[in-house]
Amino acid sequence: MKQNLDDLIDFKTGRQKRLIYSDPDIYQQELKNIFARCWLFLAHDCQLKEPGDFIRTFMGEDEVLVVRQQDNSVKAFLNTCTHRGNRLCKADHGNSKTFVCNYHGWSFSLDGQLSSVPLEEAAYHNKLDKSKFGMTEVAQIASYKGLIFATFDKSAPSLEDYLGEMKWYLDIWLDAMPEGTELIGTAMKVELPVNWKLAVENVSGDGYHLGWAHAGAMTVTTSMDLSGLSVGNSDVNNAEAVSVAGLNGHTVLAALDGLSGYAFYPEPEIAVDYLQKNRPTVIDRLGDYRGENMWGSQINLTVFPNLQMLPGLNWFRIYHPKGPGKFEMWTWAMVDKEMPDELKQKILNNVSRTFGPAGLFDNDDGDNLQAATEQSRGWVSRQMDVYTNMALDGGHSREEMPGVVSEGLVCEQNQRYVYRRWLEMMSADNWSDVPSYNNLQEARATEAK
Amino acid sequence: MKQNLDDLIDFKTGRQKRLIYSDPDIYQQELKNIFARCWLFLAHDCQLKEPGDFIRTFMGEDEVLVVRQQDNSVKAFLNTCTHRGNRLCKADHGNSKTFVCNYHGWSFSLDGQLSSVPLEEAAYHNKLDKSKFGMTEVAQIASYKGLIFATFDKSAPSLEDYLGEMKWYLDIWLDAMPEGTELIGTAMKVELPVNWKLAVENVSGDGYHLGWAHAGAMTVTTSMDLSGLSVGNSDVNNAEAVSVAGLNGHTVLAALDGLSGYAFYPEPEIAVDYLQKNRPTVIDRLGDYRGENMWGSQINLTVFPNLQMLPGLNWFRIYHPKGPGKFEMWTWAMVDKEMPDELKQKILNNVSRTFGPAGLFDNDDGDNLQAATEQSRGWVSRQMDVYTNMALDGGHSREEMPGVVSEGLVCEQNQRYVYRRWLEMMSADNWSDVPSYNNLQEARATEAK
Amino acid sequence: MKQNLDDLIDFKTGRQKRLIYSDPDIYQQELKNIFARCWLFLAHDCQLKEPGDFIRTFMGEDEVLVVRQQDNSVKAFLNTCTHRGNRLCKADHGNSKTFVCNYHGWSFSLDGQLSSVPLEEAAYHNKLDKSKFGMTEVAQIASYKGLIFATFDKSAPSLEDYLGEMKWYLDIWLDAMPEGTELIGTAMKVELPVNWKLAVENVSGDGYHLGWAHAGAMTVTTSMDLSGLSVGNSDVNNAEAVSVAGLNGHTVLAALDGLSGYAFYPEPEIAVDYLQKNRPTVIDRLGDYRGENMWGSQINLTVFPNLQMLPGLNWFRIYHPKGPGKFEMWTWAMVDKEMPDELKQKILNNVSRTFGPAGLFDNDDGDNLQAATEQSRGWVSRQMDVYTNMALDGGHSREEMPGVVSEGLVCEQNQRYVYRRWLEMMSADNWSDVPSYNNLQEARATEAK
Amino acid sequence: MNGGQVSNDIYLDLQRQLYLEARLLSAEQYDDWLTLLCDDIQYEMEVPQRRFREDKSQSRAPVQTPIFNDDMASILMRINRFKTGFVWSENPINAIRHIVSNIEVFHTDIPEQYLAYSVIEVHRSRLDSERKRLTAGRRDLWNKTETGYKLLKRTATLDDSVVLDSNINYFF
Amino acid sequence: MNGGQVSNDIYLDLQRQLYLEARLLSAEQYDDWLTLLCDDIQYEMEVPQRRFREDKSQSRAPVQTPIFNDDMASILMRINRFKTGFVWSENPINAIRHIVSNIEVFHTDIPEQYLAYSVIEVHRSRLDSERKRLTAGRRDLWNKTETGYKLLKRTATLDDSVVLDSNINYFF
Amino acid sequence: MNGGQVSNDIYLDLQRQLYLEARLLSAEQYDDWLTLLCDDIQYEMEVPQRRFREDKSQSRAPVQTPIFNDDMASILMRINRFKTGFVWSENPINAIRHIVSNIEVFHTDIPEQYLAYSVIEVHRSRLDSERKRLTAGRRDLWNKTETGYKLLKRTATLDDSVVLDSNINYFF
Ligand code: FES
Ligand code: FES
Ligand code: FES
Ligand SMILES: [Fe+3]
Ligand SMILES: [Fe+3]
Ligand SMILES: [Fe+3]
Repeated sequence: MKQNLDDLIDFKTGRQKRLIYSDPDIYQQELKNIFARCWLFLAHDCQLKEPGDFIRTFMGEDEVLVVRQQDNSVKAFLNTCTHRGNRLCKADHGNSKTFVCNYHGWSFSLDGQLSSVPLEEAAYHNKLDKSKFGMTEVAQIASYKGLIFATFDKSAPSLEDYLGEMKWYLDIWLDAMPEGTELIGTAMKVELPVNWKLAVENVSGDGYHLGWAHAGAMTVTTSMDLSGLSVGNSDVNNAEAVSVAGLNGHTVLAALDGLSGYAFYPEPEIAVDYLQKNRPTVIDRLGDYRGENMWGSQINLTVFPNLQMLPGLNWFRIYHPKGPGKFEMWTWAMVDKEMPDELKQKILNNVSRTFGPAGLFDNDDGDNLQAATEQSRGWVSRQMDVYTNMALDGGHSREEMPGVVSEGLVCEQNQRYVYRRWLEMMSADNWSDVPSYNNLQEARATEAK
Repeated sequence: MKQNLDDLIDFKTGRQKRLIYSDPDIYQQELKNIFARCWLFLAHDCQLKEPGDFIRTFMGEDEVLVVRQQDNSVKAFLNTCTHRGNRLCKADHGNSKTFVCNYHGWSFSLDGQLSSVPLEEAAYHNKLDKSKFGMTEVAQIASYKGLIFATFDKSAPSLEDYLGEMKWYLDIWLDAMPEGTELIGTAMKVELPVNWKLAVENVSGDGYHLGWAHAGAMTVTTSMDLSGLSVGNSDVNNAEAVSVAGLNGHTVLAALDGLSGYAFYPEPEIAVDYLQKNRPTVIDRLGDYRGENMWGSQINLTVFPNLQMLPGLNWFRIYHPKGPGKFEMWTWAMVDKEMPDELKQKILNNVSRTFGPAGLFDNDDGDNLQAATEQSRGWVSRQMDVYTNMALDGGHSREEMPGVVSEGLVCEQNQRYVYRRWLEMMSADNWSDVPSYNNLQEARATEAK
Repeated sequence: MKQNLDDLIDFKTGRQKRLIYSDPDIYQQELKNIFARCWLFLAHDCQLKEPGDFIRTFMGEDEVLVVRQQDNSVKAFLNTCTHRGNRLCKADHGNSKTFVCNYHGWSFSLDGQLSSVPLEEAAYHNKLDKSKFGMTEVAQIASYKGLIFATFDKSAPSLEDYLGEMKWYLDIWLDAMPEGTELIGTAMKVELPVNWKLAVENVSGDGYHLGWAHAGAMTVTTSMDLSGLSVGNSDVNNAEAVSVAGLNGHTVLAALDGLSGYAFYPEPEIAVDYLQKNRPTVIDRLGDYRGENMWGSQINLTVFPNLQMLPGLNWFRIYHPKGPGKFEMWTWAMVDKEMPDELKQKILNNVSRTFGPAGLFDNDDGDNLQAATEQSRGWVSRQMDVYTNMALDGGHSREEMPGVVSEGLVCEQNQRYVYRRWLEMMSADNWSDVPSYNNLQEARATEAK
Repeated sequence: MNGGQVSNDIYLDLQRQLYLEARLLSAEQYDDWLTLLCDDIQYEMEVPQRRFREDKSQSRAPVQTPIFNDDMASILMRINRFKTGFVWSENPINAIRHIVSNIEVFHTDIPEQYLAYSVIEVHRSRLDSERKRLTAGRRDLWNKTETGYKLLKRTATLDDSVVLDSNINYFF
Repeated sequence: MNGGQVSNDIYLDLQRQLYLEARLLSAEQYDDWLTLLCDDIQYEMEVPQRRFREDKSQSRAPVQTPIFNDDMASILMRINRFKTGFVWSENPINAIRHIVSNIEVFHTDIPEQYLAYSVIEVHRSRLDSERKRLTAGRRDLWNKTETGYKLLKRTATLDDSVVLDSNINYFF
Repeated sequence: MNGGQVSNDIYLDLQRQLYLEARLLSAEQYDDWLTLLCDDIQYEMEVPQRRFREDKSQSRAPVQTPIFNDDMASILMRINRFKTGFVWSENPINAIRHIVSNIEVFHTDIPEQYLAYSVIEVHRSRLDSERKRLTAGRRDLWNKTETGYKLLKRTATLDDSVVLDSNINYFF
């Protein structure tokens, strides 16, 4: 399959062949090579406060239960009984002492062990080796500053290596304030008839659509400048913003004004106060550059393949594929723990109002992404290409930040790198075939000494 | 395909690979190797009283019309016109003199012959050989004590051989009383998003789920003991019940108390009276063992692949597959013809109330079976196994009854034999490759002389 | 695939194998070999009056935008943006100066050129070669007497050659009156769970179903004789009508009475007046035979693969496939421009009342065609055949008209030729492998000299 | 046209009338239904068009295509077709349910003539597991007569630019 | 049986009663719902049959199969099952909505007993993106008592010859 | 809070009001709709959660996530967005139908303030054959004023833990 895979993506010219958005075999290989192999986000620490707290979520199409253990560690299991395969837990989240299967009553302890089996003696004659029938655990689980990830692949690199230099950017949100972050409220879940990659590419690098697709929403919400992006895409100022890629498929869009994160708040005052009051702290922790220029800016962070977070707009989102033309999108509001409750509530409302199921911005994107998915299906259409060929001349390294950097939010560099990573994963037989781009980081580390 | 088929099922350890519940190619092969080859239930004699009485049903996904002939024999045909393929009959059941196609008016007599063609002379110039365009008949049709079966496979063994030793158990219901059985009322039809095998295995051998999955229903309905099964699966008494398999894929669960069939009737009195009054008759007909111990007991009878009947609870059910993850389930109440009308009505109500669309028991099973189907789809989940490994040490022959017998209703022996038969059918190129297990029967027959 | 294709169709005996109506691979090959290769109807001239007028339609499953140009020519494009593949135009019809994409605001001029790109300088650094990103145009577009067609295949023969001798019949409607035809009102669109070929074969040659399938509608609408077709298919007069095929897959059903087109108008008077008043003109234009015998008659014209028009009943219909078991059917009323408004309105009402979504005739066909589609799916059913074997002895050439001619409207010759053409297209690697049947025409032309 | 709210009595009269009508139509009691219609009834439904909001021009659609454009004669034609017994697609019956809601009633310029708005959903159970549902808005004119309220005009707006059922063998 | 239109007051009483009942059922307030039922309640729904119109014979279906054929005892049995806490399929709740429309009310031969027609749709939100909807017609008898209107008999007609949900863990 | 049944007059006033409101919303007559709202309107819909019945703890969801949590200012913001003419997803119009049923009205502790329950279904016809339907329950507070009934507070409960449409470019 590799060969024809290569012809699907052309990194240099920014070309993609449309059938990657509709072909069922390609989708099956995505489940195998990407979703069953990469580190996928499971839950935020704050969602699992006490032992027994659990979240029901997905890794690819596989349903997973994430559970806080008695020793406060976290484990994740396929949410299915090892007996006849019933779903174990039907609640979206909650707290349990054990997970008891509805079908025959097998009971699993929080650590996944099969703790008790009805009629074990009378029916199993005590011959069932319960130790062999615990819940199926993920291959690896780890967390980074509050975000819990897992992978189905034993041979996957460590989460630290997987995130690589992306950590430098994640810290702008996750590690800016001493107490870190928390999700508030519960997930807003929407099902969209869209190929998952089209949603990911959009947030990963598509500052271009903002001024046009969201012209209506921008008109009624914008309270300050975001790198010159203007209603109707009539203007932009790329000087004060960057697109960053080359980070093992992870990408960043970032304004450098330290303020524009709240550009789409009609009344950003209390958010701005918060930024001013805490900037010194953040500078202490992240240094001048990130503290001054990036903290508080509008930033889009994409962790390959399906996690995206926007400090400033303060939303946090994961995509669960449900087929080549369908996914579920889960969105939360994420805030700094130290934020005053009034600000947290304001942020929650604004996230819902801008990017929730009835969100003024999100409601602009669905039809475009759905249409792009549909226009990849016809026999002629599926042979056609689409392009992310803006600013092909960009992409350099910068002293002040890791990764491959291009100027501005309006620049399709990031999408090209996302699709390059997609091709690398799809073509690789296993992790040893997958290139890593953390060398830059090591290089810098060495210099540092 | 055979090779990878073998790895799907392990009879010895009771293992099945989950993709047998979701894989579309496996499903297509089921349609070919099982549903287009096995004897499938069509109708009960009583549904076709008079010549011209018909039932519209399915064999696999193929739609079939079953018709009482003028000579009182029964024929079955694909329910489709041989001209342009229109559906011939759209009623679920009824009585007709002929079957006239709605498209061009071709008319077929009850025996399937193309009896008249509009404009035969003016348009066909009398050159249409009507004898070549009769309705397409099944390859073989036969009936056993009121139950009419058919197969699409000319080379299939006779129905008698197909049922083999299972007849000894079927007779406990079909031949207990002189006038035999009848279905009352009409089919209760429900569509479930479930793989058909999960429903069949459940009734074939899964006494284990009763006390747990149906704990709520048992609490409000149980009026007497059923082999010690208790709410919450806290206890069971396997001594007085058996699981029987090894019967060409057919299976039996049977209590041996001669009474427990009415355990889930809040007021079983009039049923119990009926049993007492008629037991002598039954003993005459079936002998002491079946008459004393089995007639009146809760019994689950499974005729491979998709027919199940429960004397006592008195329901009768067939499953029509509609895809790897969907089937239609048709349920009737079946009674002895001699039963008093009051008892028949009571049974009809109770069947509906326990196993109908709003049945207290059936409404517990749907979600479990659906979930098990869903948890066989994800890329990781479909590689996983499920197990029926209870009492692997069981399974002997017994003097008093045919087949391979294990103790108790709570014992997964039967499911293992159903899946073994499934594998045998799926692996066979034709009937001559399919093993038969009637030798035990023959052996016993010889002794008898 | 060719080999097993041959076994799907038998032209001599009029046999078709049912899986051509349900098999997904065969359907994909239809999209490739038929819908991406043949000339397909796009629009009627009258729907695109002024520059900027557009229609959104389909070629196979590919969505197409048909646009009247400034120079009054017509162009057709895939209705998708060349940037990220969004749908360009979401209206069914209208008038535009440009087509602006909702996603990022790329703007395309009426001729498909990419005319402007937001932030071309600021974001693309003027390095985007806009000339390379115009809308994707069809390979060929041409029109015949008001009907605009296109093909995705550069190597397809000219539209004139594609229509070949069929033009002689099309002219009976398109060229009968000096000002030609026009569609009135807008398309009546219905989605049907039917394989597209079953609908096409029906109108192409199936006069046989009229008296039976439409017995109810005929009873309440018929005002005069249509070649002896009678309610209940009890009689027909094939003398005064013909079935014509052998025209590159195109077919004709025609009564020869010059009147019966209005047989299903309860009050045909004003239509009949119109015929009488204008017949001399038509005779001038089409000659005695077509003017006297055919103009005004009930005629079914089928242009392979998916366009059908019925002068008299005055409807005009195209089928858009949406899968092996689904299509969208678009129906218009088509009239002579010269008709008086009162007659036009009467025709519009009658088309809607007979063949619209609530049409007395159309509402009889849906279930039959759907059932025939469904009865091609089961594992046994899909191996079965269907037949169009009426009057296999017919089919000769006639002095007065082109093509292969059989007597009467009730005669399945046309369906056999449609399926022969289907097989020719499905088996051909490219147009040079596809036989043409215009030689008869040339022959006749030569004689004429 | 809208001449203000009617009295509660009239409002409830027409609620009951529209529910009665729905029940008659679901039961195919067409002769009873006919008694609720004026002889000069206009019964109309047009094909919806999906056009840009700014597209006010009629030049590309001078004529509206009806799905229904019936008078008493053509309504009778439809009903008589059912009565022939030859409408195979409706035998067996496709269980049908006319679900009416959002009833509003207003005075018109004409005394004893009332404007009634309502929403109707038609749910049909077809063969086996096939189900169909169409949704439409209705704008009626009802005349009060000695023999009760009679429907003078109905303009129904179907919410479907593509109709998702293979026939409309019923009335809205 | 149908003894003509009731007064507006009674008509509106029963409109409110049926909407109240729907809200109680959607909220699973079964104890409150029971207070709306007569002790001798008959609660019935039959399996629909798809048979030819001309097929009047009962000989092939002498007995009708019920989906519900309940009296107070069996209704309590259903409710008590829910109360056991062992009905795993309803935990978490499958958000359910009883949507009532087309209410008509008539007198019967019996004073203070009323015949009420209505249509009910039951919409359920199951796990994740699964949704279910069943549609039925209802024919009720309601008695007016000192403690309000009480349901004496309900005959519901389901529009599905094949039921499209894996359970009916609720009332219509 | 529920202060008992209101008079028939008030009950019918609010029936008509809710049906009128639905028609205005379906027709996108937002300026007219605004005249039915109090200046201090609270318009709320929360994200439904699928949790075990026994899970009463708020500790894992101390904050409820709104789908709508609007006051007059944010409602105007939504309407003004439509008015910009830049909301491409709603041009052409996605024919929408607000279907209201199960209306109940009760007194509250505050004179001339009324509690109204209702069920709403929103049916949308999207491009070609795509259809969407969302179902919700509503709990309203309506004030009677000299200029008619005005909506003070609406709490809508969506029956979907996963929303099955790609946008909610409308009001419930
Ligand atoms: S399937 Fe879970 S206990 Fe049996
Ligand atoms: S298809 Fe049956 S008569 Fe033609
Ligand atoms: S997709 Fe059309 S402008 Fe970007
Ligand atoms: Fe966006
Ligand atoms: Fe069970
Ligand atoms: Fe026809």
